[in-house]
Formats: sequence, C-alpha cells, structure tokens
Amino acid sequence: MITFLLRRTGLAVVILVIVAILLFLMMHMIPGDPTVVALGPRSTPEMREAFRQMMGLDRPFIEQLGLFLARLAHGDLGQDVWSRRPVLTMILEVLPYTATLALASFLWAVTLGVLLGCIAVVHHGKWGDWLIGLVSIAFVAVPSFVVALYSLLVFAVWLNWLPAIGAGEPGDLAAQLRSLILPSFAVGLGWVGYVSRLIRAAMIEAMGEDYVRTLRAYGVAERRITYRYALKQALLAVLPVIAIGFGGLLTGSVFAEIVFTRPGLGKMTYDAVMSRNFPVVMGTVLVTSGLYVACMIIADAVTALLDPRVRSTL
Amino acid sequence: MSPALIEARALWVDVPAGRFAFARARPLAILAGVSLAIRPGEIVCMVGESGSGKTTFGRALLGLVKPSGGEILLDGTPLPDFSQRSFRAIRSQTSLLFQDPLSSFNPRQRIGAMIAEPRRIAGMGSARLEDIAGLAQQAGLSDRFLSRFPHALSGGQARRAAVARALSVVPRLIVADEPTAGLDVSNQGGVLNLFPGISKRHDTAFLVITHNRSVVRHIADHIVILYLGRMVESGPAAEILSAPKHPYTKALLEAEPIPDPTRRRTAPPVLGEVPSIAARPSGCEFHTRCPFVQPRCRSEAPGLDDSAEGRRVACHFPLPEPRPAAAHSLRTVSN
Amino acid sequence: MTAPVLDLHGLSVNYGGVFPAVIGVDLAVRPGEIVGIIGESGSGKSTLAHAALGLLPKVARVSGDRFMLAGNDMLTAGRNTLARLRGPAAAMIFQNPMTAFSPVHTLGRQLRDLLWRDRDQTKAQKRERIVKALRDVGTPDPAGKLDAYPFQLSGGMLQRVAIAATLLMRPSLLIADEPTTALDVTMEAQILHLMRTLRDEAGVAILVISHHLGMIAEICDRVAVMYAGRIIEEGPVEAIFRSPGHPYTQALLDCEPALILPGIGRLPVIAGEVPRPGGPGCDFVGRCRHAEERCRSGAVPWQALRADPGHHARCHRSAS
Amino acid sequence: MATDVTSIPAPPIAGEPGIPRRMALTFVEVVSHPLGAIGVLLVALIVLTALLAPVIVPYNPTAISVKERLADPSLTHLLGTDQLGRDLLSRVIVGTRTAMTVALTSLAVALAIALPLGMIAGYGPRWLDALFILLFDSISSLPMIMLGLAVVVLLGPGVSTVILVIVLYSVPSYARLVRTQTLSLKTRDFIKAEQAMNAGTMRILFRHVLPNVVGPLLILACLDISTVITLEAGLSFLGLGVKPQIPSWGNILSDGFSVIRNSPVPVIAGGVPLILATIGFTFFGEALRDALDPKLNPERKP
Repeated sequence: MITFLLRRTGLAVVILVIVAILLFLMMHMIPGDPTVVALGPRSTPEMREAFRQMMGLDRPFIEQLGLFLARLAHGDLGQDVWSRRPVLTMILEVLPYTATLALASFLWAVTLGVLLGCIAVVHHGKWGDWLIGLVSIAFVAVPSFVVALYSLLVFAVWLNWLPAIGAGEPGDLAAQLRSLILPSFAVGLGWVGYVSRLIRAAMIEAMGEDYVRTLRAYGVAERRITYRYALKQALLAVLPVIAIGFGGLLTGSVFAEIVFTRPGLGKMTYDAVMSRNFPVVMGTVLVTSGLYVACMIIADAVTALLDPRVRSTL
Repeated sequence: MSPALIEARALWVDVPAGRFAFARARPLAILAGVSLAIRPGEIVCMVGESGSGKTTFGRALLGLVKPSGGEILLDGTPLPDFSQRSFRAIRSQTSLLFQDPLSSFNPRQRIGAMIAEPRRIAGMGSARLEDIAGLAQQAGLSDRFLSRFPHALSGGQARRAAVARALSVVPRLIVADEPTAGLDVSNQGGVLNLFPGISKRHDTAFLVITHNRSVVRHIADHIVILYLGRMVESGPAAEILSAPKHPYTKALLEAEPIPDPTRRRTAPPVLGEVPSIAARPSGCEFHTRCPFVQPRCRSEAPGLDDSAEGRRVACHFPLPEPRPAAAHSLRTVSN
Repeated sequence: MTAPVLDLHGLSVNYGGVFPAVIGVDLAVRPGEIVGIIGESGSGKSTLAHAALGLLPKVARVSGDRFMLAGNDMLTAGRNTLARLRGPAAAMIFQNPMTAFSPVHTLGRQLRDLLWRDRDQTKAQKRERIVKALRDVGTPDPAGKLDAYPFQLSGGMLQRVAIAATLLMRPSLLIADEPTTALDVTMEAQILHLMRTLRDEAGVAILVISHHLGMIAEICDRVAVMYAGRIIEEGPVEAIFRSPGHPYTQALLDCEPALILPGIGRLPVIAGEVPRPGGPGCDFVGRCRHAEERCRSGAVPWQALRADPGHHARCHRSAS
Repeated sequence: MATDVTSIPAPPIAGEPGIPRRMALTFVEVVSHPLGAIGVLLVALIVLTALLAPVIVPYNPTAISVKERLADPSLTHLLGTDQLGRDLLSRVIVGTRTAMTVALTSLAVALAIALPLGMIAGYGPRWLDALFILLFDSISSLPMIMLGLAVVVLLGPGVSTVILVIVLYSVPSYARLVRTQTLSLKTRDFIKAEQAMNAGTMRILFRHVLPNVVGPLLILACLDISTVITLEAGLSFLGLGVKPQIPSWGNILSDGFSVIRNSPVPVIAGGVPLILATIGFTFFGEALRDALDPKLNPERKP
C-alpha cells in the first residue's frame, strides 16, 4: 500500500512541475517585454524592475526556470506585486473559505444525489425514474453561475432571507453558516444531478449481474439486494469519479465566490488577473492544481482500499 | 527428414508477478520451456487444463505474446530475436483461429470485407467477389452472409467465417484455439470435418489447442499434453490414446464422461485442483494430484525421456502398457 | 410411487406474448431421482429451469395446467410465497460460477445472507453450519474460504461453494443449469461425482440441464430431450441412449464425436437451423430423414414406445 | 449453450440499412424519446436564432442611448434595455450566434486534436502512453477557469482566446475517452487477429480502431455542447471571454449582475436563453445517447 501511495505522489509532483513549467513557458512565449505583459501597461517602472529582479529575467532562460522551480520547492510562490505580501500566506488565508464552501456543497449534493439515484433505481421504468432523470439532467445542464445569480436574485434581493455578500464574521458561526447556504446550493446543484445519474447507471448495471440472480434464487429480500449489494458495487464504481470531481469543485466555487463576493481562492485569482498581479495568478493556479492532483491520489487510494479486487494486487 | 515447418525449442513465457510488483519480485513462468516441432500437413493437438499455458503457446508462436526465452525456428532457421519484425515471416504463412470467433471480427466491418482482409494486407491484389465466395464455400458458409455484419452470425457461422478468412492466404500453418468451444453437438462435426480436408488439399499443418477429448480422437495425428506450462507427454495420437504413459494424460483422457450409461465411472480419475503457477509443487509438479505418487516424485523433477521414436514422457514411473482394453462398445454409424 | 417434488403438466412460457420459448412441457422429478434435460442452444431448456424456480423476468408469462413445486402451486403463488419457497423448496446452481457471487463481498458474508430465514440463529451458529457445508462438498480449508473473495478461487472451487450453499437450504429439489460447462473435464468429473453423492446420501431430487450428452449419461436416471421449446422424447437414460425413439435424439447420438470410431473421415452433422418455437406440425420436419406428409401439419402425438411404458416420444413414426 | 433468458432474440436483419437511412431511423427514435422531443425543439430554436441573427435583430446591439437606460420590457424594447440603454433582445439574439460559433468551432478543433492523440496514446508503446497521460493529467489539473485566466492574461480577451481555452480544456477529456476506448479495443481479439496477419499499425488504427472510436466520441461531443456553451458564457461573465462590445450571454449577465439591485431584467434576459440552450442540447444529447449506445455513460462533470 505504501509503495502504491509513493508512486502516486511521485506522479503528482511530476504533474505539478509540468504545470509550473507550462505557466512559466506561457509567460515567455509572448512577444514583448514580459514584465509589461505580466504587470500590464499601468504598472510603474519600479514595479517592473522589482518583478524583473524577482523573476531574474535578465539571466538565461534555463537558469530562470531553475531559480523559479527552486523557489517553488521552498514554498516561495513569490510576492504580490502591489502589497508585497508573500503569495503563499495570502492563499492560506483564503483557502479555508474555499475549502468549507467546496466541502459543504459536496456533502449535501452527494448525499442527495445518491438518494435520488437509489429512488430512481427502485422505481426503474416507472414515472419516478423518468422524473428524477429529467430533473437530474436539468441540474447538470444549468450552469452553476446562472444558478448562483438567480438564487441571489430570489433569496437575497427579493426575499432577503439570506445574506448576499461575504462569508460572515470569523467569530459568528451562525452568520457564517447562513452565508454558506446560497453559494453551496449554487455550486452543489450540478453535482446532485451528476451523482444521481452515475449512481443510477452503476446500480442498474449491478442489478443485472449474475450474483443478483443467485441472491434472488435464495429468496433474499429485494431491498437487501438493492441496498447492501448493488449499492456497494455502485458506490465502489462511483466514489473515485466523485473524489476526482471534488478537485474540480474549485472551478465551480470561483463563480459562487464572485457572485456572492465571498473570499476564496477563486476570487483571489480573479482579482489578481484583473489587477495584472501575475505572481499571484501563478501561485493560485499551482495551488489549485495541487489540490486537484491530491484529489486524484485520494480517489485512487479510495478505490484501492475499498475494492478488494484492487487491494489484492497491492 | 526435412526440417520441421515450425519448431519451438524450450520456449519460455514469463508474466510479472503482480500489478505493482517491482523488478526483484520473481516473474511467474506461464510457459516453462516447451519444445515442439510441427511438420507440414500434420495435425498436432495440444491438450491441458485451463492455466496449462496452451493458449499462450499458440500466441507465442506468432509473437502475439512476447516469449522470454528459448528459440523459434521457421523451416529450420531460428528467428534472430523476438521483435515484431522477426515474427513477420511466420505470420505471413500462418493463420490464427480464436476461441471466440465473434470477438475476432471488427464489429463495423462486413463479413465479406473481413474474409478478404488478409489478402489485402498481404497485397495479393484486389479481392474479387468470386474468390471470397469461393473461400466462404470452402468453409461451408453460404454467401448470403457476406454482406452481413458479425453480430448477425450464429456461433457456428462465425466459426466458419473465421476459417474462410484463415484460408484466404493459403497458410502453411493454422493455429486453432478451442475450435469447438461453445458449439452444439449438431454442428461440432461441421467444423471438425474442415480441418482434415484443408490439411490434405493444401498440405497445411494445424496446431489445435483443446481440452475436448473427442476433438483429439478424430483429427489428431500427434498429441502434446501440457501441465503448468511444461510438456508432460507427447507422441503419435493412436499410441497416446490407447496407451498413455503419464498418469496425468490417463486422467485427462478418462475424465471426459462417455455418453453411454452402462460405462459410468465410479470415482473421478483425478482429485484436487491445478496448483497456481505462483506456488509450483516441488519435484514432479503433478505429484500433489497423482494417484500413483511415490516419495521420489515429491523431491525430484523427472527428466524428459524420449527414448522411443517420437514418443516423450516426463515421469519417473511411466504407466505400463495396459492389457488390451475391452472393445469400446460403439454403435456403428449408419448413414 | 412417492409424489414428485416438481410436477409440470402442459407448462408454457411466453416472452411478451410474442415469443414462445417453452410449449406444453410435462415433466416430473421424484425425490432421490436425477432427471436430465438435453437440448441445444435455443431449445428453451434454460428458460424451463428458471421457470421452475420462478426466476424469469417480468416480461415472461408462465401458463399451464399444473405446476407444483414441493407441494406448492406455483401458478398461483404470489411474490412473497415465491421468495419463501426459493431455498427450502428448490435451490439452483448456475453455469458460470465465477460470476455467481458478488465480487466485492466475502463468501462468508454472502453465504450468511442466504440464511436470512434463520433469524433465531446467532452469527457463530450460522458460521458453523456454513463451514460444515463447505467441508461436506470437499472444500479444503473451509474456514479460510469464509474471508476469501470470489476472484481468489478457481471455477471448480466456486461451484463447490455454490453446491454447499444449496446444502445449507436442505432443498427437496436441486436445479443445475449447465453446472459443468464452464469447467475443465477433470473438475467436471469431481462435480458430477459430488452431485451423485448428494443424491445418494441426502435423497435430494436433481434437475440437470445440459447440451453435453456425456455428462447427462454419466449422472441421470431419466432424460428428457428438448427441441424448439418442446420435450420431444422422455424416458429412462438407458432407453434414450440405447434405443432412442425420436429421429432428433437419434441424430444427436449419431453426431456425438465420443460415440464414433476414430478414422471415419467425415463426422455426421444435422443440417439446417433450429426453427422458431411454436410452428405447425413437428418442428424437426425440415431436418428429419423420416419426414412424412403427416408430420408437416396438425398435432403430433405424444406416444408411449413399444417396450417400456416410461419411454415416450412426440413423433408419428415412433409408435409403429 | 444456455439461451440468455432475459434477451429476446432480435428479428433477423435482412441486409444492413445504409448510413442515411440509419440516421433517419435514429432521428425518429430521438424525437419519440420524451427528453429528445424537448431537446430537439430547443436546439432548433437556438440554432435558427443563431443563423438568422443578422436578419431578425431589431436594433444594433451595440447602439448606446443613455436616456433609455434600464428601460423595462416594452413594445419598442421587448426585453427592455441594459445599463447603457442597449436593446437586450438584440444582444441576446447576437449572443446566441456568438455562443454557437464558439461552441461548434472549439468542439471541432478539440475533436480533431483529441482523436489522433487518444489513439496514439492507447495503441502506442507504454512509455508514449505514460507521457500522454502525464500531459493530459497536467492540463486537466489546471481547472478550466484558472487555465482560461492564465491564457487570457497573456493573449488578452477575444473569441480566439476563448476557443483556445475551451479546446485546451476539452482535449484531455476527449483524448482520455479515445484512449480508454482504444485500450479496450486493443485487448479485443480482432486487433490481435489483424496483428497476426501482419497488418501495419496505420492500417489497424484507421481501418479498425477509428470506426469503433468515432461513434462514441461524436455522441459525447453532442452531450458536451452545453458544457462548452457554459464555458464560453462563464469566461465572458468574468470579463475574460469575448471582447465586451461583442454581445454574449456571459457579458449580458455580467452587466446585469452589476445592476441586479436596480433591475432584474438584464440578468433574466441573459440567463434564460443560456438555460434554454444548455438544457436543450443536454436533453438532445441524452436522447441521442440512449438511441445509439445506451451503455455509454459520459464522464462529464458539471
């Protein structure tokens, strides 16, 4: 098991290095003075000089790359061009907000998704299955930021039940929770549909297996077959896909953070781009990719631990 | 004696031990040094239980599975190495019939085009319709199937289409993997009748891989028995069938139930299961299941005694000649 | 003559009212008796086996004059009576043992779930019964098998576990649908031997389905031959194999390679294709050497053959 | 052997129907599928609007008239006007055209790149496969929006940038699908049979792998149209998609968002067509998938 995790982490590090190089290359591919490109026309000469110095742009390309990667290894993602604060600390400040939002949306969406999936299977072929199918597909189709906008419009602007802005004061748990409801609804809705479709398909496939016929041949109750056998096989097939998807949630949270003006990794990147704060953009992209790759490892670990067929080969 | 059409010498095929096994974990041998020579026009049957490596041997001959050791000779000259390039010569003169014919057809290619495929690959000119129909007819497949897609064929028809494809480059060797698997009794004969006919007409050699005793009885000239990737016995069909020397061969031949209620067996000829190649028994690897096991069998692996002409057996205590067995009360076939 | 465990009279199975798979089957299996059904692919033998335990999909409609299983009328049985019957009345083993168990649950857990009826027994008691059953079918290290997963065992071993599962139910009827087709001949011999000992010691009635003549001859007391959804001949195993009454059975035995002397040159074959069930007259007429005009249409008589009373065939010619 | 009890044998197929007739048959099946009917209707509406945009647009979508700022829907302006007084109906109509052009072009480009890459990764030597997987994983680990932002920073917003970002996002998932399909085909005997007949790699890839891979890929592309439309709208919403003056549902929504407390009309005007388009294409795609290849479940993430 350990060797398996080591291999996967090694692979993850390689991916992160590639991502870093890709971003670094992008910056150098553009004609013209990289500092102007990175910091934008409005940047002052001192800032450009500081950026040039920081990235060591006068040195040969390979040396710059080496310097960049070395600094990365020490967790130094460079400094915010405007506030001079280290990018890493800035990221760590906002990360908890994104994490809570992602976790909240993920939990409610996956639970409801699995529930809907099971109900659809139990009513297979009847109107319940069709209706849940229709609703699930619609949830997946509708873009999350449109859901964010309209929930903001209805619940915050018109009905004013829930706060439209911010993530609540740090101390005040109740306010934080209330401000979490709408964004996690917007981010999670797509997942409800996606998970319910996945679970339904996986369970229908499981119900068609030979061993279900064996269980029925011994009079085992249909409910036990569905929930103890088919559901376990379905979850084993679906969990890794969901685990990888969790990494992708960070994309969804960008919109929610912007629409509900919540602090977060997405908002920070967006602001960095608008203000041409290139080091921060590089930092946030690397951290997000890091989280995504971490989810990939967790997905594999989940499969390896739960699925006896995979566990036996480790 | 002209050199064999194709000969394997101590052919060895290894498989990594586990999905995440590192180099140092000892690889497992599916084929552990099998030697076999096939002469033109000869039908050789390779028999063994699942896991004996018989299918792997058939594929290793054509390089579909990369051998890890030993040598393969074509018309007496050994292949320089086991790269895909060196197998090209063998493949241009060989055809392979798969155990599940339907899975060996491209689902989106019509049967006619599929039969002509080897000709087109070998660049033998455009495949005219009459040629294809001729091939199909030779394999007993009516030409109304030529425009169909594979999923419209039954098991028997698919097998005949596979044979037609195999014949389209007039191969010198056909490797047939379980040619009668999944076929009903009524059309098993239809497929089996094709092989001797083809063998005589084109002097084609056959390597038939099967565990079906009746296939062996009717078409085999020569029989080879494998156990855990090693040859335990080989020789002319008539001798092996009437006087098997290796206990495993005897057990295999007797295991098949005879469709005659008066000739039932009292106890299963061999007990236990095929051991896993990850835990090979010591000495003679069959000793864990052999009814005639002696202490020597447990400690010492038997060598391959090939004193008698063309007859080889790997057993410390080969079975004696059986007294003339009671005539197998067979009904003569009135047709 | 003890009452049969399975008693079918005029049983038919029709898929969606469109496609008849089994037509007018009469069959009886008595305790301690092994009855075999021979039939090629498309003969409906597997549908009959599944129908006997009510395992057919909803789209299949079962009808008939009498369908009794261990004293229960299956024609009128509701869903929960069926569930109650499956196991104690009749248990089934299937063709492919490798897929007959859930790949992600241990065998111990699955076998324990099959004992859902014995709520009064503790886990330990159930475990003991399972280990004993596994030992009775000759499984080496039975206790070790409880924590094993199906993919860790061979086909032959899994089929033994399947048989052990039926032992746990102490069924009056064991149905085996092509039980040894997916196994090596050496393992087939062991499984057949095990089934015969089951019958001798526990007096279980067994219904075996196969397209392999050798296996049926090896183990059955009585044999029924199915063709295009109908039973066209039925009788004691010696009669069927020694003096078959129906031309189809005769043709089958002629084609059986194991019964023919080697060196015969061309092996015989039954030309033509199996027609769709439910056609007029005798379904074998297109491929029969003795076909006569009266065979083409009208009802084909189900006649007792001359010598022994228990041997019948559905054929005009067989009675004369 | 035992008949598979659950499958009713398909009626004998005389000869295979030609491609056109098969497409007609599939279309009839899609329309008869409940989701398909709604899908086809919405898709037709969207596509027609996109095609006829220049003809049916009532006003110049970029014409600013400050005095008519944030007017409510009226006879002159059916959907009212935005904060710069531009006619919302015209912007929505031209926005449809933007959405469709971006979506279809980027899909075509992504497929053209993903097909060969996936096949080579699936069929080629293991080291090449590992290299491709590393590349695909790296790109797909860059969450789309982040990828979009990084590219836009360097190339500036614009239609070509949006298409490049969408292509960069879609290629890994399509290529991965083609790779998995090729890998499973490679284990199938018919590829081994071709190898046993000395068939060249090119022949195997294009005559045998391609026909079996294109089908599922096209179905998934249909299902993905709504995702691509969402991507375009998302980027434009963040002000990083098409240039502000080119109308797109995304920037209509973005402008609407900034005045959401004043008037909900722009947000509704921009959002509803986007929802109709995404639901329309997804329903159509689902019905098509059920009609053609029901076993296929897409890997799409919301």
